[in-house]
Amino acid sequence: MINLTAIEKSFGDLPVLKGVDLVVPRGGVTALIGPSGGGKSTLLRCINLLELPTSGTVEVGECRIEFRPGRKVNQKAVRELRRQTGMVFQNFQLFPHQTAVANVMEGLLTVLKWPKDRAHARAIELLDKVGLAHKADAWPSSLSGGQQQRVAIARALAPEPKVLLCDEPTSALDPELSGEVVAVLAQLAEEGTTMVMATHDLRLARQIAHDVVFLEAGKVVEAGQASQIFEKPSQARTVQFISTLTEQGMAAGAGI
Amino acid sequence: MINLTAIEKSFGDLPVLKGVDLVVPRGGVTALIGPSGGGKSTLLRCINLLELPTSGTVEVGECRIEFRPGRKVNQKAVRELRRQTGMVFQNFQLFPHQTAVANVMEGLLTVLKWPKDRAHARAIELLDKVGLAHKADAWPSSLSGGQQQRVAIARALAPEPKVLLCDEPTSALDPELSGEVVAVLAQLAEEGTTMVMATHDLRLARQIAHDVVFLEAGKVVEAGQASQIFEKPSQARTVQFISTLTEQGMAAGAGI
Amino acid sequence: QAQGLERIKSAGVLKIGTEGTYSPFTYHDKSGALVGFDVEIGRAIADKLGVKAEFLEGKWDGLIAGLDAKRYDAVINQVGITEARKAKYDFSEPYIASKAVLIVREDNNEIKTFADLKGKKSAQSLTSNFGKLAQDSGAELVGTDGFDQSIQLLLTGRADATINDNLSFLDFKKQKPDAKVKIAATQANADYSGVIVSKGQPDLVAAINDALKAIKADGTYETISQKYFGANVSN
Amino acid sequence: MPHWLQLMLESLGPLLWAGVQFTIPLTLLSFALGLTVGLAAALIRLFGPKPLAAIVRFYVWIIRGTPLLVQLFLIFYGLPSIGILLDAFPAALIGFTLNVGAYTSEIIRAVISSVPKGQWEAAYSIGMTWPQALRRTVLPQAARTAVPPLSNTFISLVKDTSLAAAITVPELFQAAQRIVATTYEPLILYVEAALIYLALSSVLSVLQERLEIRLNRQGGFVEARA
Amino acid sequence: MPHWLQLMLESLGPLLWAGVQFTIPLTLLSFALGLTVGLAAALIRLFGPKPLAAIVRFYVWIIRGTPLLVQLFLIFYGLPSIGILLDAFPAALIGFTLNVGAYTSEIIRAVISSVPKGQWEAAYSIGMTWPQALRRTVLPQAARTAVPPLSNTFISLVKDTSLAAAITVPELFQAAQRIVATTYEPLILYVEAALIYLALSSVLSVLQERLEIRLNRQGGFVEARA
Ligand SMILES: Nc1ncnc2c1ncn2[C@@H]1O[C@H](COP(=O)(O)OP(=O)(O)OP(=O)(O)O)[C@@H](O)[C@H]1O
Ligand SMILES: Nc1ncnc2c1ncn2[C@@H]1O[C@H](COP(=O)(O)OP(=O)(O)OP(=O)(O)O)[C@@H](O)[C@H]1O
Ligand SMILES: [Mg+2]
Ligand SMILES: [Mg+2]
Repeated sequence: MINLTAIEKSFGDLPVLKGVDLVVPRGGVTALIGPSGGGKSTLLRCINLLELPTSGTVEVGECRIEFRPGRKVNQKAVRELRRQTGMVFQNFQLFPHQTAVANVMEGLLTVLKWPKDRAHARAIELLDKVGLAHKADAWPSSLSGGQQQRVAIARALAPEPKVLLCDEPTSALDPELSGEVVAVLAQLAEEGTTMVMATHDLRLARQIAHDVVFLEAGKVVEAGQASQIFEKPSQARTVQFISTLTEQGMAAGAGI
Repeated sequence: MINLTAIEKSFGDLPVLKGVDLVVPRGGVTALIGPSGGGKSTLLRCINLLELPTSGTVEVGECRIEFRPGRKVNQKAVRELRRQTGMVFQNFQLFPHQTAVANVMEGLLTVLKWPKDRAHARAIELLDKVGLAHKADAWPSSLSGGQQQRVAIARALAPEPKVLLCDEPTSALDPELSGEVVAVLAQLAEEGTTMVMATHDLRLARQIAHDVVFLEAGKVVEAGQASQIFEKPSQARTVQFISTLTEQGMAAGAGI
Repeated sequence: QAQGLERIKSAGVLKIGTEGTYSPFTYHDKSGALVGFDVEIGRAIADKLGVKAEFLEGKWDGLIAGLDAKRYDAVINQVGITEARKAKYDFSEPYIASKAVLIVREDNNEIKTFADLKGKKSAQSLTSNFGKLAQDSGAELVGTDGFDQSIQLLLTGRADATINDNLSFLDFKKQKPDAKVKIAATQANADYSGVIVSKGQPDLVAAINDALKAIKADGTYETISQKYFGANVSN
Repeated sequence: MPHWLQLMLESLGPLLWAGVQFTIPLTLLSFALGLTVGLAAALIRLFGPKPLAAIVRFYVWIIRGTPLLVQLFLIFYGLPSIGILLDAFPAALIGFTLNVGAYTSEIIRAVISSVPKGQWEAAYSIGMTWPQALRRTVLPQAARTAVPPLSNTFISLVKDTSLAAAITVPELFQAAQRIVATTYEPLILYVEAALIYLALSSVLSVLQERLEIRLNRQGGFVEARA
Repeated sequence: MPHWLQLMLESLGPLLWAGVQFTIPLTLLSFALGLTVGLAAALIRLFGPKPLAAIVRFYVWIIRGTPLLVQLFLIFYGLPSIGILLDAFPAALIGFTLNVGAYTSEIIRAVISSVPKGQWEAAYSIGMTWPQALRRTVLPQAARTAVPPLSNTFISLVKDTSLAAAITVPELFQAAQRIVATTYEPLILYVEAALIYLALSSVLSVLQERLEIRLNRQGGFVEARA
């Protein structure tokens, strides 16, 4: 479903992605993990082309776009590709001039041209799923961090994208809610939605990801099945990174 | 050091805090935990009066301010109180028109009137502590989520506040870094900085908090020593909330 | 103020309001100096009063308002003597006579008299009372900011005629001899202009009248008149 | 009845009539057209191809840089020399539209770029095209900041239409001048004209306020970004 | 040498001299003063006590609502009737300052409220006082959006100073009209005046552009908020 080849991305002089390959099969769930500044968000944004790679090939579904320095991109192809993806941003990016429910309806009304009633019904249903039906008419400015994040998730899910990209989808959620949202995402995964998520929450990654990619300094250090990466990582660096979780988890677990 | 009594706060008709008491001794570290929308951020913002309580008393250090509906607040007292506190925001709120190091220097230059050299040296030192010395001259817009959060932490620490308020200080950090930042915070705590943090990261809470307050729907469900809350919570609701962590932690831990 | 004249004498200056953009009556020569028929008359009057003339230049709209605001003592700017103005201000005896002329394009043989204006477009400056004349002749008014614009309208065919005084037209023809416009008719009765001052200063009016008489008597007036018009324009 | 009041009452009719016939239609038409031109110009400068953007910059530079009066003069008295003879009203309309277009394009450009880039991205991420993102997401947010400066331009325009008198459009101020020509009471007539302008702009000020309140209510989005 | 060119060259001296003597000082002084008034007015409307804010609203309403020409007239010809006799230049300066103040206050108000509330909070949280937060955090961010509309006002002002002629200030445009009076060549002289105005505003446009580039470079904070 997703096939990235030799993606390079620089901001000015600063190379941020240094030749990344990524394959996600239809219905696959891939977690991007790695230290801060490693390029997770940038890679994610390269998938739906909010960031244009300096070079490399991006393929999502039927759409395949090749990038080379100095070559123009076909805007129609970009739009085509984007229409198959939904995204949850690290800082939510709700539309501040619309209520929660209007945020969720926006894509249905404007892009898919659904009638208002139907869009509203679906939006309410999604808000209910993330536990926010009671805040449907609230403005984003009056929502707590976790509430904003859940609206953002509902908004991304509304047009039933084939591919869902999530940048830290549970960063503002308490463990309980995080559990619920993870359940929603896991169910989507089961229903066949392809998912890529950048996350620090290794437990989330462990729970719903089939594959894990460990990204550091713009390079893939290790990639493989989730169970394999978590249970027997092959690279020393991965072992070290994963161990922080284990230690902390153990410490907390042990205490309880 | 901090003494909140009977804090009530409503937004319009919506009561968000319904009589909260909170005592944090000098050098104490208190974690606010609880479900999304429970009022953690609001309570935190009531401590440094970014949000004015509808009624109740806020006491920080020597400053004590009483709130009653319709009564005017003494702006000088508010400023006095704020000067003793630093805050890390849930969404960072870096100054976009200043580089990372200038963000950290800002309080030292403008408020404490430090000479530029000295402020710069301290800012670099702090950025180094959070692992960002190499991004000192970057604009906030070019920083990754975790990098922005670390600059925000350095900025809050710069004027050596007696009280540090943190709203999800590790939400954008990977477990490894989170560990490092927690270590920085823990060291501050040992050095006597009083700290209150709203967090979903129960492991963080467990690791450095002395006391834990479990807040739900604007009320304190249970409060006490961290060990007590995590080991033998007395309220059924708390048991349930904590258990999500345990289960997940166990699941992850077990897998590894 | 009854002591208007006294004040002027003690101050030693007669302050005169004028436009400074109305050739050949009040304008600036190539060197930038304020000159013109009205200006020189003003200087001559001041001379006879035994004071210096000081000119303040402003737009027509503000000229008479400046009189009310006591910014100057008199306005000398081709102010026509009319009943309406007399109701609010005092005039000296007339110091110049001019005749309204009807100006049309050279190739226009349709309009020969003022009566032919009926139903035609006449371009009129809003600062003059020729507009009223045009209107009374049945013309449709096209308002402009000045004589030069009225001529432009005439030349571009947006207006059929304009009424102005014969002296201004002569000046215009002197500057632009090639302009394809001509006089179609001249009004029989002359219009008179005088020095206008605020009411309640009979001594000042009398002194100005005396001064006018004196300059006419000693030939000063004749010299000025010949200089600007090549003729005596007092009648 | 004092003289000045009588004069004012007598002149009210002609002044209002001139206002209704010329000032108001000229203002409304040229603002509507000018705003369209301004939006287009702003979009070209922000997103258009370089050569086109350069042309727009040139247009804005010329129009902002020269007096409106001279522009009207050139359109009305100058164009005939190259064979274009416009009537006064269309000439005025063109002049004012070009002016409003140049000034508002700068305002619109500024407020569009004040909308965070992340809002464009959010719009794209749910599948919107560029025009959709502009119309549904960016412009509504930009509008809030744009209203006061745009209403500056609008309210200035109401009064600038008086310059149309210079090219023979008998609008409100010219009507006042005509009466001044026979009554010699510029102060009284001008104050009266000013009061009528004030009434017209008050309507606009009230609209501005309503609009601001409505846009602010939409989530008081100052806080939303906080 | 063609007639028009000769006329232009001959008139250049007087026009430039009038510009240097009156137009430029009047523009610079009244913009500087007006911007100060505008900032104060904006702050009062946003943060001041209600009655004071109401006074400011009244001021903005009156000034924006009535023609500048009439305001100048009232100051110059009207005030003497209550015993205040101002010279032409100070009268013009007061008139223009009040005008710039009213228009810029609306712009400044809009851009200040376009800065996210969270930025105020971040400034407070590190101990800044209100004036510090305003000066160090909010205004620098507001400036970026403010520059184009403010420069609209500035550039308009350059040309509006021609109205000072009505109250006997012999500025640039008046100098042109003087020459028109004897040459009957309004088009040529007005175009020449327009070219000088264009030169003056070009300086401002270039300054605007520099300022915009500098403010944009400061972190291109479009993205920062994204
Ligand atoms: N617009 C930009 N201009 C310049 N550098 C940028 C820009 N965006 C990101 N970077 C840099 O690229 C690197 C990767 O950033 P990215 O946001 O992809 O990291 P990340 O893995 O998502 O980190 P985090 O876990 O902290 O969110 C960082 O060092 C960052 O400073
Ligand atoms: N400005 C506001 N206007 C109206 N309601 C608000 C406002 N700010 C917060 N609220 C409401 O107050 C409640 C508490 O919000 P708060 O941000 O304190 O929650 P929180 O515990 O920090 O949640 P989270 O863990 O999701 O950050 C929420 O229901 C929220 O919708
Ligand atoms: Mg990231
Ligand atoms: Mg919160």
